[in-house]
Amino acid sequence: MNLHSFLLMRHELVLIAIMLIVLIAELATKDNRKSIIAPLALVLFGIHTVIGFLPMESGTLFGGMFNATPINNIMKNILNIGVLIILFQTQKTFDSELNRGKVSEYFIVLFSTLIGMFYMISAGDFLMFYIGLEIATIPLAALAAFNRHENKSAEAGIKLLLSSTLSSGILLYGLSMLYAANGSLFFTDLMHGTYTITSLHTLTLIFFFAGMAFKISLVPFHLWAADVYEGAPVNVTSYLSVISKGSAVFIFTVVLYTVFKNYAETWQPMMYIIAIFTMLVGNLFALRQNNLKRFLAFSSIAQAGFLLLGIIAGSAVGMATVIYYVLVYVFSNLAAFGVVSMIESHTGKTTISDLNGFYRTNPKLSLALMLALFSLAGIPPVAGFFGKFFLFTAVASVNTTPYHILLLIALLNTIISLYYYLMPVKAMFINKNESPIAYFKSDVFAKIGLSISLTGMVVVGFVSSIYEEILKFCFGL
Amino acid sequence: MDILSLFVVVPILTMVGILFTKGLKGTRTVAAVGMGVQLVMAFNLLYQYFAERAKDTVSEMLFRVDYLWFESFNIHYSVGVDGIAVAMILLTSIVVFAGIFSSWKTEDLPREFFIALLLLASGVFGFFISIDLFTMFLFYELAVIPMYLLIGLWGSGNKEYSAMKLTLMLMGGSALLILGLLGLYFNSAPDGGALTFNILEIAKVSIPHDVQMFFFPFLFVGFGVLGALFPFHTWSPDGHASAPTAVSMLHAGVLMKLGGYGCFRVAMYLLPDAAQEMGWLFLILTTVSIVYGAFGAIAQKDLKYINAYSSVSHCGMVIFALLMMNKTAMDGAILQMISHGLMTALFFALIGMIYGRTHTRNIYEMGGLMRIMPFISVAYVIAGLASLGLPGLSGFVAEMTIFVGSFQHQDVFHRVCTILACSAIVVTAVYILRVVGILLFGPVRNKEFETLPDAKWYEKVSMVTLIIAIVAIGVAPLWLSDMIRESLTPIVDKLTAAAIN
Amino acid sequence: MDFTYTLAIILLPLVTFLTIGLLDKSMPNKLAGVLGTASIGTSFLLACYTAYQYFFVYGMVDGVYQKIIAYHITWLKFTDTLHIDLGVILDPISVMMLLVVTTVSLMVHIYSNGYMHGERGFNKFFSFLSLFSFSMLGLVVATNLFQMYIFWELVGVSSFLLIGYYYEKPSAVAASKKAFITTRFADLGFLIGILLLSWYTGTFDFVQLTQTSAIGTLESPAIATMGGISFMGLSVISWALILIFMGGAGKSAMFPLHIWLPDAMEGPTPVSALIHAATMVVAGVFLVARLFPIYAIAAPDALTVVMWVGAFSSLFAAIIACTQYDIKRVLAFSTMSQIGYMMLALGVSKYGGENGLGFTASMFHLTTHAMFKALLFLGAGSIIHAVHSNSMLDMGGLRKYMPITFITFGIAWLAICGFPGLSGFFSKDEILVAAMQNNTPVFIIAVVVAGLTAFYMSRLFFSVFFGKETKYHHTPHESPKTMTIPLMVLAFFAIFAGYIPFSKFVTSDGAAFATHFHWNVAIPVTLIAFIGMGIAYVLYFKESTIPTKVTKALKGVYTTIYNKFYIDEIYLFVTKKILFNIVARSIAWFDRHVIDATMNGFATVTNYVSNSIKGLQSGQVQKYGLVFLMGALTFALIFIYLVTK
Amino acid sequence: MIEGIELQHILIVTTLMFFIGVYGFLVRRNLITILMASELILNSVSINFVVFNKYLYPDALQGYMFAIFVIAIAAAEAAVAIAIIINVYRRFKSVNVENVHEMKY
Repeated sequence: MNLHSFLLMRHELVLIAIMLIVLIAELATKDNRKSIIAPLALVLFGIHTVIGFLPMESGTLFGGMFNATPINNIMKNILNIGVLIILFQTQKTFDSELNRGKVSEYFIVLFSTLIGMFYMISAGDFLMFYIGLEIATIPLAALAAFNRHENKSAEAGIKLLLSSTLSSGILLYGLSMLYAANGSLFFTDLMHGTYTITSLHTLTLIFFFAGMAFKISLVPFHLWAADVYEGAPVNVTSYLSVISKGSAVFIFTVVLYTVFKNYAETWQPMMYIIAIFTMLVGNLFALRQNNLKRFLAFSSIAQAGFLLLGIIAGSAVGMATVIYYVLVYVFSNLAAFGVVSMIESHTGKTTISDLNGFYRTNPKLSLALMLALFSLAGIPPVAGFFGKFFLFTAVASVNTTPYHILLLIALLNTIISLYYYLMPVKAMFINKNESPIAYFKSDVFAKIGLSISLTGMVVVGFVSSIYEEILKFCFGL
Repeated sequence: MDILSLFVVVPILTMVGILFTKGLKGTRTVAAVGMGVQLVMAFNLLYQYFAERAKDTVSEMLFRVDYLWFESFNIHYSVGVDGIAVAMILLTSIVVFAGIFSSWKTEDLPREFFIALLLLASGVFGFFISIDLFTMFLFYELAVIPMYLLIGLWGSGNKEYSAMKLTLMLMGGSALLILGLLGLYFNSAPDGGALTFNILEIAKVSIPHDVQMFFFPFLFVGFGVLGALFPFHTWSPDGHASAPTAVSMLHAGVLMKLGGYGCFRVAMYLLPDAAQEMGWLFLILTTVSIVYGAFGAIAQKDLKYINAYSSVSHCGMVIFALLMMNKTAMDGAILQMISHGLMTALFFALIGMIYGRTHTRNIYEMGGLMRIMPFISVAYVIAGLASLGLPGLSGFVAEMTIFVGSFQHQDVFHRVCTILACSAIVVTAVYILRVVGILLFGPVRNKEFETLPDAKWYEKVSMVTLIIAIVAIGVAPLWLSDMIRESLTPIVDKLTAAAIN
Repeated sequence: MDFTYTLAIILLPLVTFLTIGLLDKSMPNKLAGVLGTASIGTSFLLACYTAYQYFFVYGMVDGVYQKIIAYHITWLKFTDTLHIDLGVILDPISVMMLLVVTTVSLMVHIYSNGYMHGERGFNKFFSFLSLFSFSMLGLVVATNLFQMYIFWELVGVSSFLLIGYYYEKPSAVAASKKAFITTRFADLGFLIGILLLSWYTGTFDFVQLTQTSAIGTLESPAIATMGGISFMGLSVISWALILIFMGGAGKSAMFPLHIWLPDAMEGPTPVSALIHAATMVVAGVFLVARLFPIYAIAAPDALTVVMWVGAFSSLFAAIIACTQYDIKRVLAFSTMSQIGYMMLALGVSKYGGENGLGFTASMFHLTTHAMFKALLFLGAGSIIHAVHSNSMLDMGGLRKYMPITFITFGIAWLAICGFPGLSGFFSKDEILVAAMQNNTPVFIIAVVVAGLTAFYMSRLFFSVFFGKETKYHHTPHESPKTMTIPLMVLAFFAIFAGYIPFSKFVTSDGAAFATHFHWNVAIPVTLIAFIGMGIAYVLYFKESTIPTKVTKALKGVYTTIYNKFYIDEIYLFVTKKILFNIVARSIAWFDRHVIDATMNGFATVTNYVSNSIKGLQSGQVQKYGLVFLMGALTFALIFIYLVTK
Repeated sequence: MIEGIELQHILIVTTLMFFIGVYGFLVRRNLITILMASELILNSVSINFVVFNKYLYPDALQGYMFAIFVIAIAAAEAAVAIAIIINVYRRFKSVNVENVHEMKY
């Protein structure tokens, strides 16, 4: 292992560097010059994102605890894009008096969670995985509680932290059992080691499953999500619902496809049940919501349920569709959150009924939100349609009756979801309103962020090579 | 750019053009021009098609273009048309053209309205030219979703409810479709080889029997929902009642045809054994919906409801004839699609005009319109006569082809159903004449109506376009019927082959 | 010989219809009238030429009149064998019909120039007249069943349009609706009949269908097989033909499908003369005649049905006619009765040679009847024109006000009563002979009807032109030349049409045969007719109280008859009460409250569930933890249990 | 390897610890106590790791490593938790978990 091989960790290293720069900037600047920090962080992260796309060779570090593969690289890039968009959307929030003091904290904490996720994704054994997981989770609680002056924010923080502690406790308990059974926590050993599957392994699997299900917010481990999403500052919510969830999905898929490959007949039925419940519960709760953030929270729970459809397929195609869908989901959901955050930061309005007649005053934003929701609902011509269709293809590829039934249930769920995704559309376009939200001019950063996600939403769908590229690297896992 | 893709591109270009316009005047002009071009293109396509066939080109689909899109799923952008598709495209462009003119006075958000309308249109065109199931489905959804805004935003009455109901029911249909389509896809190569979405490819292989039996209902019902198959038709009365004129025209005139078209192009063509075995079940449903719809129409007071129910009856006849699975009947079915498309579009256009003047659709509040607005009234009578199958108008050709064709069926049960279906022509006459009698004839009930104006020029354009089409088909049906008939050959052959074993 | 020019006979009216119809308002009334008249006039001349060519020059080939296909195109293909052709067939009956239709139509056109003068929809009226003429002509020259069906529908609709000509008059609208729907219902039978016939024989073509061999059997083998298969006691061919006859019965207002005809009198009188007396209503007779070989040879049962329906209708109508006061309605019922006559004539007839007398007679009567009934209607028209009322009660002693009408009407009256030497006398006589030779009960009915006819026609005639001296608020005057000339022309035909040696031209098998006069039938029947006239003379010639007494005497019977045996009411009950109120209403209800409700039900249930499970999201982080744990443990239990199993 | 103490005995203890922790987490109302309960869970796990390493795979170190990291992370977690709890106290004027339920349904 030489210095050169550190390049395999370039995402993580660059991020650490950025954190340090931000920290120094914090120390170096006077109080009245703090406003440059946010743009600085944005620029630096932009560079980081670009670097991510540079070609790299794959390999492992630390005796296999850390492995860098092309597919991991793709995952990280996807997350980078998401974070970049979020950073664009975040800029505005630091003009306010309350936040001006804590710009650098925000970015440092944010980046540290991202690093955690990166380590989690490219983990080669459960120790690394666990460390990554915790680095990703604990600071998130801090972020959720970022608005110190808000009850809801504090509540969100504590709820997230306590639930995550419990879940990681259970996860760890499972891991300890795994260790007892196999004597090793390296993925490779677990993959290739020859051993009979005992109920101990099953227990491990289930506890591990529960831990991940918590991160991905699958029913019945989802309950924290709605409250936290609602309470946290809107950008943190989008971060939670897209980046954190996405990263969890990635590692979850990888682990299931590698470590627990031989356990398929256990986790597939488990996932079968959970998928159905997640879709149903997510949709049924989303039906009733009026608060936009809470609404999106439940919708993202349902989306997670749809993601399972891809994972359950248990094939390279399945994995590819999952990653592809996450990419689509990043763009769609961030577009939606972008509009929501604009509305909130300009007017403080947060409910669907506030949107009544929104199109008459702010047509562009309404159209953007509509497209985002259509994409989430899986309606052409936006990418969501392709994403959903491919997920369904992945399920159908198993081509046995139970999976056809699962598909049917999923399809019926899309109808329910369509209903509530049309609700905001109805509010914006159809409902009459004497005093709609007045026209406001949104800042240039937010606009850029929104336009990135919108272009993404269209391009990712129609440009087939993106999917093909992802698929190419999914084989051999 | 090939001749077929233009049919999708031109509407999109028109939309783009509309983006640069200001206000109603510019918008509608651009839209009218664009769709005018579309209409010309449609006729050109017809001409080209005949030219090709004259060179006795035997291939099932003409003007084939094929680009690989998603390699790993073997999804192509693959287009091509046979006689049926050409006919449907012609129908669509006529109806859309007429639709543009009958929404000439859309004051509220005109740009958005026309864009949505054109989006719908491009979806429909795309559907008809597609050979690849994936793109076909994509266009299908593209055509359905604008309905929500079109009805919800520009509609009248209980529009939010109707719009939501319509969207959800149609999307429910498409949900069933996805399952069916994927089922087809994953069984498209039972003996190894690459899976495919291409209809022509799938038609070549013989899908295992039990698979067919499993997926046929999903596909057939999925399309049937849009084709107003009893009992999945209930979106139609409310939807039509609340929709603005042009939307009702396009929806009943064109969109509902997607259902019937898909039923035979996808469900029956690709799953012939199942079609043969399960046909009887749906045959009962359609026979019911023919009679049921007709009787339902008698009891209505609202013009649009009357028409919606008559549409249920007529579209029922389409699927009914398709299920007879012989050339003549299916030929009739497609003729019926076209004829119903034209006349129901005319109906809705007229209802829109009448409503725009009298601000009521309750026939009992009107009367004696014949004297007040003769042009509209005469057009209404013509539409009515077409709908009750008067010779010389398109309806007769379609219905007679259906009846004769269906009666050719060897099975007694089918022939009995045919006789039942025939009885609808009487009931149709009853409700049509009832409306005509109450609405147009008799003394003027409401004195305020005395001063109402007759049709404006743009309304006349939309009416005359449709009437000409109706009469043209009614007087000289042979070319159309032959074009469709020869294109039906592969489908019917497959079905008959299935019937034998 | 090329008969293509006959196409012009049919197409001329069509062109006229389109020109007048499209130009409508922008065309001066006079021009429209002239144009319409001119075109039908040309058709008339062409028809005469055709008749001459057919009957005297080319038609006859070794003693048999041929079926000549003058022109035909394939209009629509169903299968390789089944296709709708449009064409012109020339054979005795079609040529005869061409003559009749064009003649009457021409007269009516001329007449209408006067009668409709100054009407608002003058042009519309003429365009509709042309449309009707076109359709009717197309019908009679139809080369196949389906062409016939097409024009069948077209005459139906033009009759609808013309009955509803005064569209602001509710009664007219109702009448037109009734006429169309009733005939439509009949046409359903016609259509199904066609389907049945074509399914077995695989053709619509008349020539193929009615092709007979030398020994007088049908050549089409399929029909024989149809004869074999029997369904509910009748052979399928009989069913098919009965269903087809149903269509005919509808158009020809045979019982029980006659209800529309009386109401149809709401239309302008020329229309009644043309459509509802002379031409369209005999389409049924023509249809049966057209298919006569099949009826006579393959389906005698069906023919019996025709006979009885005809006989009954004629009697039924004749009885009702005796009680009506509306002059046009009396004529309408008499029309129905006379058509019944023709039907029964066909019914009693056999196929071929002398046995085909009934056929010839029926065609003969069709022609003569067309003439004098048209005359009667036009006469009635000119009376109404003068008196501005339809009711006989408002009329009387008109002879001195309008002499021409009086005389011409008188001639027609005598003709229909069967006064010796006039056209009606001969045609009726033939029918009666045919009836007597074949079926005594029918013969008796026919005789009775003859008497009744004489009675009610005389009643009409006397009470209009003689009878009580009525006070008119403005004195009636004779109609203008445009109206009287047609009267005279038709009067001429009404007298002399009877002298045409019909059996030379129009016979069941195309071969001429000789008819000789049957005094033994003619004399008694004439006497009976005179008795009828006599009674009428006594009752109505002078103002007398006897009629009222009579009506008083048999009150119930009278009112029943006066109300046409309440048939209309029965129909009304079935349609309004049962079909509309019960069936249609309940279906509409069912659709809203059952099917639609189910669809909405899904939504309701979803919402309900979503509300009922909201407690899961309690906001208590510890409850979340509990659920979390329970979830994990439940899975653990389930799957570990499964694995160990 | 400690004389007279089998792996099972220790496992019983850790399992008890685990479930006591869970119980505490679920029933105690004071946020701090809940936090302590969760620490109990983590500690039971780390003991597990150590014990398994010691008894089953004496020649490996992975278990010990894991235990150390668990402890470290637990510490970090506690820090953040306390911070948030203080903030909660500021906002809600109590550290009773039952009061912290502004957002529900």
